[in-house]
Amino acid sequence: MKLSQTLPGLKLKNPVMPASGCFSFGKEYAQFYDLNRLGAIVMKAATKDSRFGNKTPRVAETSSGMLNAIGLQNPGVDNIINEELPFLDTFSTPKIANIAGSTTEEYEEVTEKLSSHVDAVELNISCPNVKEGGIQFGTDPALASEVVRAVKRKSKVPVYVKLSPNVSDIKGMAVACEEAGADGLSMINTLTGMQILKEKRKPLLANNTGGLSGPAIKPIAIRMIYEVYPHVSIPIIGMGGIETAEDVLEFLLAGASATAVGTANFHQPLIMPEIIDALPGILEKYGLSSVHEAIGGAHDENIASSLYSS
Amino acid sequence: MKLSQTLPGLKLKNPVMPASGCFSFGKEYAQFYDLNRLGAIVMKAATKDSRFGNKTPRVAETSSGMLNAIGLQNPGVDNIINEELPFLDTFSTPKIANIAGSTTEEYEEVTEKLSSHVDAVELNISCPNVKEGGIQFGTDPALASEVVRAVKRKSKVPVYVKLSPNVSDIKGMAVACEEAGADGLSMINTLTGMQILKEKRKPLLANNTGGLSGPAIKPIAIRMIYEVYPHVSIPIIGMGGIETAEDVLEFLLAGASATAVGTANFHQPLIMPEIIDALPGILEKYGLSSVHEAIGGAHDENIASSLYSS
Amino acid sequence: MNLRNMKVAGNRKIAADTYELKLYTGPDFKTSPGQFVHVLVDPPHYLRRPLSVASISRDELTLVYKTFGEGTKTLAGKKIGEEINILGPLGNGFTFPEEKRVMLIGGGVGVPPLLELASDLHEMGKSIHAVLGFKSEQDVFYEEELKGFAEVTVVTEDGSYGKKGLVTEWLDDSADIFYACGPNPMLRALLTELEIPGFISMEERMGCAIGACFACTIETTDGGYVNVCKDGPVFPKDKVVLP
Amino acid sequence: MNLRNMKVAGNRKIAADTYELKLYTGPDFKTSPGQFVHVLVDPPHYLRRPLSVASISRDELTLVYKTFGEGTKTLAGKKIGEEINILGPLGNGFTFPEEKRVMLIGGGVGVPPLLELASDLHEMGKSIHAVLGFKSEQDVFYEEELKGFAEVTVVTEDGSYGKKGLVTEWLDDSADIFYACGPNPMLRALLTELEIPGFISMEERMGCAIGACFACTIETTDGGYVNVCKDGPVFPKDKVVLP
Ligand SMILES: Cc1cc2nc3c(=O)[nH]c(=O)nc-3n(C[C@H](O)[C@H](O)[C@H](O)COP(=O)(O)OP(=O)(O)OC[C@H]3O[C@@H](n4cnc5c(N)ncnc54)[C@H](O)[C@@H]3O)c2cc1C
Ligand SMILES: Cc1cc2nc3c(=O)[nH]c(=O)nc-3n(C[C@H](O)[C@H](O)[C@H](O)COP(=O)(O)OP(=O)(O)OC[C@H]3O[C@@H](n4cnc5c(N)ncnc54)[C@H](O)[C@@H]3O)c2cc1C
Ligand SMILES: Cc1cc2nc3c(=O)[nH]c(=O)nc-3n(C[C@H](O)[C@H](O)[C@H](O)COP(=O)(O)O)c2cc1C
Ligand SMILES: Cc1cc2nc3c(=O)[nH]c(=O)nc-3n(C[C@H](O)[C@H](O)[C@H](O)COP(=O)(O)O)c2cc1C
Ligand code: FES
Ligand code: FES
Repeated sequence: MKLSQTLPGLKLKNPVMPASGCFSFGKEYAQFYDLNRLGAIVMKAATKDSRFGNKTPRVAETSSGMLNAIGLQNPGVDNIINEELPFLDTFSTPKIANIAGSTTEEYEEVTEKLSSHVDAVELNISCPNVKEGGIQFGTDPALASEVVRAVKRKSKVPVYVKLSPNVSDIKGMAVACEEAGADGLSMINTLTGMQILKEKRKPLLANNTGGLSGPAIKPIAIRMIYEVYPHVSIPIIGMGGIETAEDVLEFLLAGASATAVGTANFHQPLIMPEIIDALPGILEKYGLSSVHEAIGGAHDENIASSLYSS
Repeated sequence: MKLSQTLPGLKLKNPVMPASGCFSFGKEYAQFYDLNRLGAIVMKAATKDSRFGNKTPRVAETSSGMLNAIGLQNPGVDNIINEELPFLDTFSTPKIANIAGSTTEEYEEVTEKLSSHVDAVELNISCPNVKEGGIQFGTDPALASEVVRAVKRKSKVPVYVKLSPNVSDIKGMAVACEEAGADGLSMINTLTGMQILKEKRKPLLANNTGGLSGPAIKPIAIRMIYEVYPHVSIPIIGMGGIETAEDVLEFLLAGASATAVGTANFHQPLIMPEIIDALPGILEKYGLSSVHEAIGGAHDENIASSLYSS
Repeated sequence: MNLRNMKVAGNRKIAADTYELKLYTGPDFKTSPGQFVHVLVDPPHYLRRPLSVASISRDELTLVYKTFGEGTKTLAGKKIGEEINILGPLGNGFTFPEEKRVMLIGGGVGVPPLLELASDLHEMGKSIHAVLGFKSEQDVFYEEELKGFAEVTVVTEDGSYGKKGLVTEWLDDSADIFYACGPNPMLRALLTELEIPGFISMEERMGCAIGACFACTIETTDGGYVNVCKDGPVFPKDKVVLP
Repeated sequence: MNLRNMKVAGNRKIAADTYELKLYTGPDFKTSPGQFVHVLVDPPHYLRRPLSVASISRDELTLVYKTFGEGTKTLAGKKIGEEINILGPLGNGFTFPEEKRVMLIGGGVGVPPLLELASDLHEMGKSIHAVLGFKSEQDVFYEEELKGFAEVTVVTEDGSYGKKGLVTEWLDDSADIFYACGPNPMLRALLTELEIPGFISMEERMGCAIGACFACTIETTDGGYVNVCKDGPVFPKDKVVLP
């Protein structure tokens, strides 16, 4: 069973990688299994300076999911390069840096420093743009285009853009990012949600709102990937509620070329190697002979065939 | 414990009503309990003509939720008036008609016929506008304004607008509807989702996509109501994943003046009377002396006070 | 109509991925052949599962289910003494025939509802021939149970047990009326094959199972529509358009 | 670090809404006082629950939990013989003292981790005074167990049992060092009250519980940050800023 594949910048042994922010910089899960088993490693978001993030509570539980408002906590791009990457460099697994910022300039600066140390970058455009009064880069196609273009100029490696699902028109966002030069898409980031603490009559999270993730959002992720796939010719890394190898296959059929596992790591720390072990059997069960064959398989034959999905 | 309240057009005994489409026209659940126990009765969407809706399968199950693509099946406005309303008229509970259409003219026509028979109408603007090439009324504030204005002119009773959560800016939609004359808002309709049948390598629902409902979406509903509440002075009927009296309270605290229960009826047919029975105890447990007192309780004291939330 | 918790009295495997679940109904639970119940399964599975009444005796209800997906798998884990929430009985069952010679046709998990029907028809003195189709030998169940009431022909697709082929190849030409329950392709094949009157029991994915959500709506041959849960699941053979 | 299914050996109520859960660890499960485990609960609850090790003996791990929310309520339903998935032991436990006279301060479900600590300190020959605070008489637990190792003062907020008031009103002035575990307001009060050195065990909502998600991050007094799950939950009293 062929699980391997080449995507821009990434030679993937298999289509399973951690979702950014759920795997820090790899050290913790390396106590459970060999990180060489993973398709790729996706790091926690990097910003220019060290960020403490939001006050706690930062997480809440929801039916079949969770809310998080970590607030992009990270040690800053320089510390990541000096303190975190040397550990990851001991593995042969491709590395993807997740990049965040509150201005286009910050995105550029972080990309410039970090991109030469990794195999690809993933642009997290769900951050509020402080200059534009806090509206998210990820909900305005024009702003998104601008930041993608800027980052593409600075990056030494392919750029994947991570789309926010909190939009009326996901296809429009995807197409705008592709036109601006994105080499791939990551879909989806979290949906903005809230939980209220009845005892205190206020939102539970210190940040009030948080991002909803986990199995609860899987149908939304599948729909968005299915919707975007026929309109782009760049590959999609799919995520949102993946827990099993069957889920991975569902994302591939919807149009993802690879997948990421986030929240499920907290539920079951060994989930990624378990999924990777189960995947060949699952592909076989459904009559497929490779990951490649599964990609976009749920679409009608007559859609515009694209580079990464035949 | 005071559960009663008056909202535009509606004298509610309590803040619990069925969500449209999950309760047909009431006859079925009337076998389980007296419909006079409910705060109000919300009917299945009405269109001009009888509609068969989509092919089956029309529903799928998801983690803590479900997808539906019923396709607005209903017997048409005339049959509703002649065949369904007489039964509902035997109850003293206020009636809300849910109105759908694929053109502004259809909305107007249905409203004109139906509004004199009910206590309020709920405009379902999540339908695709066939004239405007299928984009939803509910994702474009200008289109939404237009249909609200048109319906307001025809309606003999207050008009609640049911907002779609599939938008980048829910606050903008809410404000546009209020400015166009809406007397209230219903939030939220379903999130567009999909499930793929791996055996057949195609979407499970005959309609491909469906609306995600159930506990999975509750955090999104709470967030949207909390976000909209300070910016409008019309009441909000809250819904999305409600299963318990504690959930009802969470919606009230977020800013809803009343609530609707949809998917949970399928899980547990007696859920609404159970919630109504439990509500006084739950309000008391959290130190509240009426439903009215709970409304908007999770907001800071200093937000603009509004008519239906003190 | 009825909603109650029922204690598990037994839950055993009777064929490949197929389980027989016995439940104590408590008093006054009455149902007729062809009706079904809507079974609550464990979270995070949210919708109930519709399962036909296989048989009923005093205060014991028997269901037979195949573990296709995750929800029925959690059912298979239920132990004696645990409670399961049951909505039902629901829908309209089979109408008993005037005719004498009755053919029952069951495919896979379409077989269970035929058991109670056979028992009733037997009591009415009908002559019954049950033709049961399964994938393979390991899937066969209820042959013995049905033999108490009917002549039984078992057909397996691979011929590993009984006759080889599809049920449509082994129908009984002498029957006056038929009752069929099974997957849609089987029902479709039967309708083209059989000229005699008959009743079919339909399967559709359900939400409420009481007629309130329109999840299970299908078209009728006269251009109208019916809800399988409330108006069915049993229909006269020419009433509905098979989806 | 370790992930395994453990069989329930006992699960009994020991005070109002408070349960003692005993689990067979299987071989080679070693932990030290102050560490915790991350406990998988039933769906639709998705996150694990962090619970302190209350005591450990050969192959039996004891946890004590209060049923605040729905997740711990499903734990209360676990029967002997059922399995629970346990991640742990996690975090850093208490550092044993040089000092002779040790005060242990526990508030509510902050009491359990003090049991194993008291047992170890007792073995080391320390003189131990445990001050335990509860809401009311019906909430009191582990008084007897701790008496095996320590002088015990029980304080209840309403005075229905033992001393009346808050633990901060009944502290032992003669102690050289303290170990405290309980709600943040209690810890905050202690830190202003007590001049002696001490260790506090912190509670934060957690995702991964291994340091990978930054859910549980708090500020340190030197302007940095730590993860309660990995760098704690026990910290020297002046290391962290209480949220
Ligand atoms: C009136 C009626 C009577 C039935 N009687 C029986 C019976 O006696 N024995 C038996 O084994 N099966 C019977 N079925 C089919 C049975 O309902 C499904 O096999 C079962 O719901 C599948 O659940 P799952 O958890 O295995 O699958 P999942 O894939 O986890 O189910 C997901 C969702 O799809 C629905 N679903 C999936 N397949 C079917 C199906 N074929 N029909 C209806 N809903 C489906 C489920 O109810 C659930 O809502 C009957 C169906 C109907 C409509
Ligand atoms: C290191 C550590 C050790 C602990 N040891 C114990 C113990 O020995 N006994 C005990 O009864 N409690 C202990 N707690 C608190 C315990 O984790 C919570 O009471 C429990 O998680 C609440 O779950 P629930 O299902 O009752 O509540 P829910 O409200 O359903 O929980 C929802 C979510 O919030 C989290 N949560 C809610 N309250 C807390 C809290 N106080 N601390 C951390 N997470 C919380 C839950 O873990 C879950 O993710 C400890 C907490 C930590 C961080
Ligand atoms: C605790 C947590 C932290 C996250 N941090 C980031 C982040 O730093 N950058 C990012 O792009 N996405 C972040 N995400 C989003 C995930 O990468 C992923 O897109 C989302 O959680 C959906 O996948 P899941 O359902 O498998 O978790 C975070 C998610 C969680 C739960
Ligand atoms: C089967 C089904 C049918 C529905 N039909 C309608 C409808 O006709 N009109 C409408 O405005 N909303 C309809 N809805 C949306 C619900 O009214 C409600 O907004 C949504 O399901 C969220 O609430 P819930 O999570 O409690 O179900 C339907 C939902 C379901 C599940
Ligand atoms: S399942 Fe709801 S109408 Fe049949
Ligand atoms: S809980 Fe994930 S870092 Fe502590």
